[in-house]
Amino acid sequence: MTAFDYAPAIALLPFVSFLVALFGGQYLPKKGALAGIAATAGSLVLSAWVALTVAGGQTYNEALYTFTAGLETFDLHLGILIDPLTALMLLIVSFIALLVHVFSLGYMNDEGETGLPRYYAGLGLFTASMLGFVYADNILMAFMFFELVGLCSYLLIGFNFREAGPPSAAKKAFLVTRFGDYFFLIGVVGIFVTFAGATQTPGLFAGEGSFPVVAEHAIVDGATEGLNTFGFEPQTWFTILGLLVLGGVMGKSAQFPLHTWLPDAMEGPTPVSALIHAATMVAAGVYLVARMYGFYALTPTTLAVIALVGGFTALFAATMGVVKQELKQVLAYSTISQYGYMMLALGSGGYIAAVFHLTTHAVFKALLFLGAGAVIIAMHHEENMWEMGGLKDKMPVTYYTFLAGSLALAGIVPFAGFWSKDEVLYEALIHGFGTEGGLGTVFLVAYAMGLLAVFFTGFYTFRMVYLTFHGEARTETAKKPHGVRWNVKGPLAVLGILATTIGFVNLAPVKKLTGLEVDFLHKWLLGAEGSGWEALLTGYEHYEHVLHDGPAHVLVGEPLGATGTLIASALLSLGLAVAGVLAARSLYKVPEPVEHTDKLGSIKTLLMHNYYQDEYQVWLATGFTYPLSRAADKFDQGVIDGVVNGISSVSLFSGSRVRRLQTGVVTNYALFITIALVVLLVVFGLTGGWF
Amino acid sequence: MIPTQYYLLLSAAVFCIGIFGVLTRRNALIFLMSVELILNAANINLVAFSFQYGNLSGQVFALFAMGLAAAEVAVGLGIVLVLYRNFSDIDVTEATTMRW
Amino acid sequence: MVQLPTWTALSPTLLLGLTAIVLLLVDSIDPDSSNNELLAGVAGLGSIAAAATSVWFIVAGTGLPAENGELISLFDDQLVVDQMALFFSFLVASVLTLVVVASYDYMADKARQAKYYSLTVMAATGMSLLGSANGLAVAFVALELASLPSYALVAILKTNKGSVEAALKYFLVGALSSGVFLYGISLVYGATGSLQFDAVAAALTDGVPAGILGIGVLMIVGGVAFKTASVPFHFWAPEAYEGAPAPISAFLSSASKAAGFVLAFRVFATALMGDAVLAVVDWVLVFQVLAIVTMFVGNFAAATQENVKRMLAYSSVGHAGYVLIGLAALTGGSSDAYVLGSGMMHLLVYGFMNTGAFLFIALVEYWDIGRTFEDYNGLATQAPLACAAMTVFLFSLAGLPIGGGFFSKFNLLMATVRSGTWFLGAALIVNSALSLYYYTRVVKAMWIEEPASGLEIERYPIGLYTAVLVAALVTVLLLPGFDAVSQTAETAASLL
Amino acid sequence: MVAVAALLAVTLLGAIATFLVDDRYAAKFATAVSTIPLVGSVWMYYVYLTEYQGVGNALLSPDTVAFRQTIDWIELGGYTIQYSVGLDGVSMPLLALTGILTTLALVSSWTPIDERQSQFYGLMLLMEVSLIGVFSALDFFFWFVFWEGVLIPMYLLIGVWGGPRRKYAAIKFFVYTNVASLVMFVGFFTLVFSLGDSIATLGLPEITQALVAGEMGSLAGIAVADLKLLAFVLMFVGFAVKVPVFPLHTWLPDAHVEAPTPVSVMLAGVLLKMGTYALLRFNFTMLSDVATGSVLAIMPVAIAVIGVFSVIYGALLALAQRDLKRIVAYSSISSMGYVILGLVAFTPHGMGGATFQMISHGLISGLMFMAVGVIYNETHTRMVGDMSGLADRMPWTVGIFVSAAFGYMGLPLMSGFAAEVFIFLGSFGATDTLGTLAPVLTSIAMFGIVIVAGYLLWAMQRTLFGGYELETDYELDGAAFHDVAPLAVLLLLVILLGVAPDLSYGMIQEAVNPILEIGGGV
Repeated sequence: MTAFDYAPAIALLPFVSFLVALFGGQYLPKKGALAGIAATAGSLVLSAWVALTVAGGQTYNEALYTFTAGLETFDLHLGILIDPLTALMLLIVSFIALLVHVFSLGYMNDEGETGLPRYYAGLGLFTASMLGFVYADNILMAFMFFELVGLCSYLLIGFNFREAGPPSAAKKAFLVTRFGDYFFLIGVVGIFVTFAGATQTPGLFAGEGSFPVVAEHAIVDGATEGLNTFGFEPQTWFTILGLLVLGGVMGKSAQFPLHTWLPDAMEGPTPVSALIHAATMVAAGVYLVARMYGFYALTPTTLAVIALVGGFTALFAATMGVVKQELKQVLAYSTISQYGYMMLALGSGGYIAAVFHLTTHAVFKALLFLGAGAVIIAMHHEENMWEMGGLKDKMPVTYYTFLAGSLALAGIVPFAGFWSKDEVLYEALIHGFGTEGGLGTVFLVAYAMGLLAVFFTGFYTFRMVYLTFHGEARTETAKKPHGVRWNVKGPLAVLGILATTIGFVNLAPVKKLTGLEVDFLHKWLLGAEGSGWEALLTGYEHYEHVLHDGPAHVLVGEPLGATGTLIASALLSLGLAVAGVLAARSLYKVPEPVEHTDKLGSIKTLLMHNYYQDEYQVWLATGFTYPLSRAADKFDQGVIDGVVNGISSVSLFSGSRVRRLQTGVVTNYALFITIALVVLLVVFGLTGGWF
Repeated sequence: MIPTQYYLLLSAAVFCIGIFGVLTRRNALIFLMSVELILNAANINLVAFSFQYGNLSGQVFALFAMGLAAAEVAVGLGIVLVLYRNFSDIDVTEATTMRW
Repeated sequence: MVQLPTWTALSPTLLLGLTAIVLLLVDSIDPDSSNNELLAGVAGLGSIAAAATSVWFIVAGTGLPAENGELISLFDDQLVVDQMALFFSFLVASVLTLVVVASYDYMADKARQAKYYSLTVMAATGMSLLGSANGLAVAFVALELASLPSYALVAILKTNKGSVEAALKYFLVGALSSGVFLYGISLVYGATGSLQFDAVAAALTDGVPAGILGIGVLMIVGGVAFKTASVPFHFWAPEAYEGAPAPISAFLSSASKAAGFVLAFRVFATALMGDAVLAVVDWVLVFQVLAIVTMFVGNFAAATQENVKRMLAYSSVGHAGYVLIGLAALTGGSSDAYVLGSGMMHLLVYGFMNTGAFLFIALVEYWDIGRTFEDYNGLATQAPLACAAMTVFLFSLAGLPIGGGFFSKFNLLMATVRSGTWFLGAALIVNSALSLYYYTRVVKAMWIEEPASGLEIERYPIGLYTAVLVAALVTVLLLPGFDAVSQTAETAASLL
Repeated sequence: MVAVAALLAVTLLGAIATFLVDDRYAAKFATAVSTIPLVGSVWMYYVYLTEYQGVGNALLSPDTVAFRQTIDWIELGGYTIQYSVGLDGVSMPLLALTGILTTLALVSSWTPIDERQSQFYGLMLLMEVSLIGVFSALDFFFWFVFWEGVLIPMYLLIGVWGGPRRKYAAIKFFVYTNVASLVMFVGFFTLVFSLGDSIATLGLPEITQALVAGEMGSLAGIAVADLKLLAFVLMFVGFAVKVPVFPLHTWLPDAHVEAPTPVSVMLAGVLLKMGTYALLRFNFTMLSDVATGSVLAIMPVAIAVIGVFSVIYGALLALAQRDLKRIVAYSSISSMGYVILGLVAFTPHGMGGATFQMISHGLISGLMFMAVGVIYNETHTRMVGDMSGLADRMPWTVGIFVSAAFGYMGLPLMSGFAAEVFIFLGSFGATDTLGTLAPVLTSIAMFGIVIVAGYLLWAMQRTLFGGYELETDYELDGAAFHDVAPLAVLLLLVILLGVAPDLSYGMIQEAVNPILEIGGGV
């Protein structure tokens, strides 16, 4: 038996915990928490085993359950694809999920929340869905679990359904992401239909018959036989498909303009936020791009779009984070911004950088949210930072771990975020210089936005830290915070350590400078010849080849020489981050900080209103679609139904006229009879020629 | 011998008078009489044609028709009688409780 | 098996006549007899015997051509006993049976019962005889034999204004029509020199005087139209059906209409068929016009009635229009037998479902709860079984496949298609759609509307119930058992 | 095989018996009776799955059809009308659906139906008889008898036990659908007549084969192609009313809103499927050449446009409603639009998906209506805005409601998702029939999944969540077990079919794929 035989259990265990919590939770001691912890711990162990097996050079790509056996057409199936990327993500997801479960003991159980079975059922299903998504071997299965992830986010964000806010936020989260998924679904269907004629397994992610590989053959080698591209050039059509799938990515990963649901989603319990932001829902989008990177790397236009969207979102969200007053809001915008970086990396050919940042971000964002959760417990569920202050001394564990996370987020060396963010920006830069034509320019523009966002990141992160933990306590609650227990501190400590160290898994710059083989993640994801899984064609080496030799022609250009460019890039981003931190320090690390937002003038209003993104989207729903539906309703009732009723009225009216013929006077009857007879006689007499 | 056409004209005239009576008279009895005229117009035809063709079926049938006409009048008079009892009149246009 | 004498072929009609005479005898002995059991029993036995004999003869093939190809004919070919005659004897006798059984309760407390039964059976005798008539003379006599008792029957509730008014109108229009009919006969006689159908047909060659024949034929159409309650000779029908005692309405609208049609079938399909006649007067076209007008007038006028009985009366006019297709689609050629047959089938099915519907009205009149749709509100809460039967009648009348009406209407539609008279089929469909609306109104009133307060039914008369339920049962059974009807009717029609 | 005959006979006898049972026992009695067709149809389903292979399509390969039985019935106008039944992969699941839904609907009637019970339950069973007949009959007349036979019980069920405007709704439903039947009837007989002497019976398989063999002749001077077109359009219109398809849908919301819950369940769950089932059988099998555009090239696109428009239009209308039942009713129009799109795509997944959607929507819409019904039983209102926070008081019902709503939105691993994905997979690449518009139309139709999420989530947010409030004067006393149990059963079935669609989809594909082989070949 190998680890892969147990792979289905990775997702099934949390699913079982979902069932247990849902139906038996109220009878269990911790209302289902223990089942969830056991399940996620089991998943983690299995994931680790799987990862070790993968490290041994084995991979797995099998259809396990035939969803439907197509008769004279293609099958749809559920299967498992395990390559290093999957293994890594499985680890991250089950690890974060485990910590979130543990933390929930403190956040939910200890706080005496009701509806806990529902909560743990939701967490279990959420974890299961995400794990299922992660090792989906084909895009339809990915979509299915992607949707289930959306359902779980709905259930968990709306957990406190008795209040007005959470149900509304849950609805918004589901709707906005569903809007993205709409495009994703078109993409999925399009991919199946496009490739059905060319391969037996049109939806597969990896391997020779998979759609990225077939697409590559079509574009690079011109092997278009059996492809249905609806009359388009293959490249054009693949671009369209890629962009459609990207719709789902932008929804789930909260990329502009579909990011609006995410800040609202803070209505959910904080551990849920941690799970959503670090490992599950939001990560799903970016992970999907990474999963089918072979497909995206083929089409320069999609790469450009991804890069631009990512760079823009990174900057855009960071600016909004600057003015937020609530702890979780700041974190929410930082999440949007950070996923923007990942998109930027993916778009500009920095596949490994993106996965790296995904990994580090998972750790430090989980840490920050759990830290925020600890603060919120302490503050009796008060989330406004202006009501806090001076918590540093009262809750040191939380403070120091939170600080580690913040440093990572801000990108301060040597915390995790520095290494990954630096690599993201570096890759964008060198590919921007190296790639010819518009694509290179796009990369540089995206890079510039990403770079600028570094400053804001540093600023809002430390604004948050200073307002929350430093200075004087500004309220009574802040003076006497509620204590937290081991189940809160434990996860924080674990994550704090990781946030500090996880960056060392991929010290690519160090390798370049010193030649030390310390770019472990790089090697992990390379899939080079002899690595045991090159046949899956999901390794970076293959992607690099596609990027390089495909239509995108992404090349490396180092204007200041290899070392010079590397150092310049690193210094630039670090410098901006530090500048941001210092700016925040000068404004907010004072005993009695005040809001400085008024200095921004009209920009403040703009930022506070999130660039009016919500407004126009709400208008689209309630100001456009709803009135349209009312109009349709009026039309339906008035015109369509009116015609139906009209026909009946006309018939009845003519009926009421016809019956007037019967006057009741028998002489009239005789008259009518005579007239009729005479008319008949005359008419037939004339036509019959009687006279 | 009188040509058959003459009989035909006569019967047509009688028939029309009958119809005219039916249309114009409101008295039930006159209505009945008019109907009798129509029936007798037919009888004239039957007899005349019978004579023309030289077979007797027309004549015999005319006899039958006369008998039936008598029966019809009998029934008709009975109805007129109850009409009078119920409506105190034998004006056929009076009875109009049912219409439309 | 003993070969019965030829005249016994007429037994159904003779049995009816005998029954009428017996009843008349009772009446003369005891004019004011209210011995309901005896009277209804005699009438019922007679009618059942007649119906049973008809069935027996049909099954035994009495009306089929003998080995020499001859049909049974009597009295110098003045009467003929073929399958069609037996078919209509059966129809008339079975309607009569239902009516008599229903009358057992309906007439229970009314005067002149002996006269009522004897007149009814006498009219039925005439109608049955009409089916055997093979000449214009006999046809006219039979017609009058059917009509005259009918007038009296409509007026039998002497003190009821509606009854009297109905009788007056029926009689006056009827008298006028029979005058016109007779005049038409005399003209046809003038044109052909003969009254017997086959002889008339033989005499109708190219040399016939066009005007005389033409006017004659049109006037005969008028006489037939009166008896079948077709527009424009239908004016008596709504009033007569509304005003008459409901069993009589049932009898008139079913049996009398059928008798009118059998007359028309014989006259037109036997005597007046042929290019020579059609060149002079295209009576097929006349019937096409009449059929369409009749359908539309009947159904549209029915749509907005307030009185259920009157609605049924108009619907009866509409159904006359449907059956007229049986004549109007006689375009010559191979489809003719089928066309005629479809008309016959509809008449038979109609005989049961329409009689049933009117007998339900009789039941309601018996309960004395009013005549309008509103009065019917919530009736199903009190009498679900009867209302279920009524629902069957109505939907079958509308042509839903809950009873034989579905197949018979479909046959009419097929007939229009077979003969290429599409427009008739279209009219049939449009009117069927409309008719569904007003039939549904009754169903709605009975089942859906709330009953008026105080609606309570205490008596459930056995005779009326039996009649209604038997009619409903037969209507439903005619759906799976339609084969028997359609085979007989088609055979009968093909013999003409 | 007498299985179908037995099913029909037993159910009919049970219905008649129910009419005679006292009101007090009618509910339980009828439910007990209905378990016979339930068990029977499920058993037949099981037998079908295990014993019948390669059944094919009932109209195209009548010799291999399951549970086939044929007896001559009536000679009519030169045609032999037969008692002729048989089941293939399209009708078998629908039959099982009928059996399952009827029993569940009967159980869900226990609470709301409190007057004239024996009549109610008798009519429900009577309707079941007709539904069994509709899905199993293979002779036109035999089929038509049942087709119409459904309407009468339905009419009375809406009219007697319905809401305030039940009379209007019932008569509208009745007349509207009957007129539609007539139109369809005319269309069908245009075909029959133009086939002339080449058919001896009105068996649907025989007619189909004659049509496929090109036996049609001109009629009344109209060319064969025009006749086919005429017949197709007439039948399409006739069936479209039943489905219903824009613009022939206006009877539906009225009927649904006024009908009592169990009747709505049957109406949405099975009756609408009669329309799509008939479309599949008649328009898309018999006249597959017209459907694929070989007579009039624009035809498939026109139908697809109607279908897609129904999807979006129905969804928009649902968005505009305040009455929960109306919302579900209009969304049925939307869901049925997908079926039309799938059928007209004329691809394996398109047709198969459309058929699967019939089953799936039958279960899900039944579930939704039942859930709304339970809420109504408890609150005596269905108006969004009259209540909020119900989740607080009736958690299990709300839980199932939410699950059902997500099923309606096409949540994966529930049957609606499978059905919709099949349809989309089928129609997206249907370039043979829809040309380059195939992906465009499919994409537009898919937007329905966004709108459906919009209105369902919105309605749920306002009724189920938030603080508990109720505008009516009733106290929630909690739904009884027998109210909620049918919901749970349906939900499980929805999930079962969502996880293992091949339970039905396999036989469906076997039945629809032969149609594709003849399509366009005539």
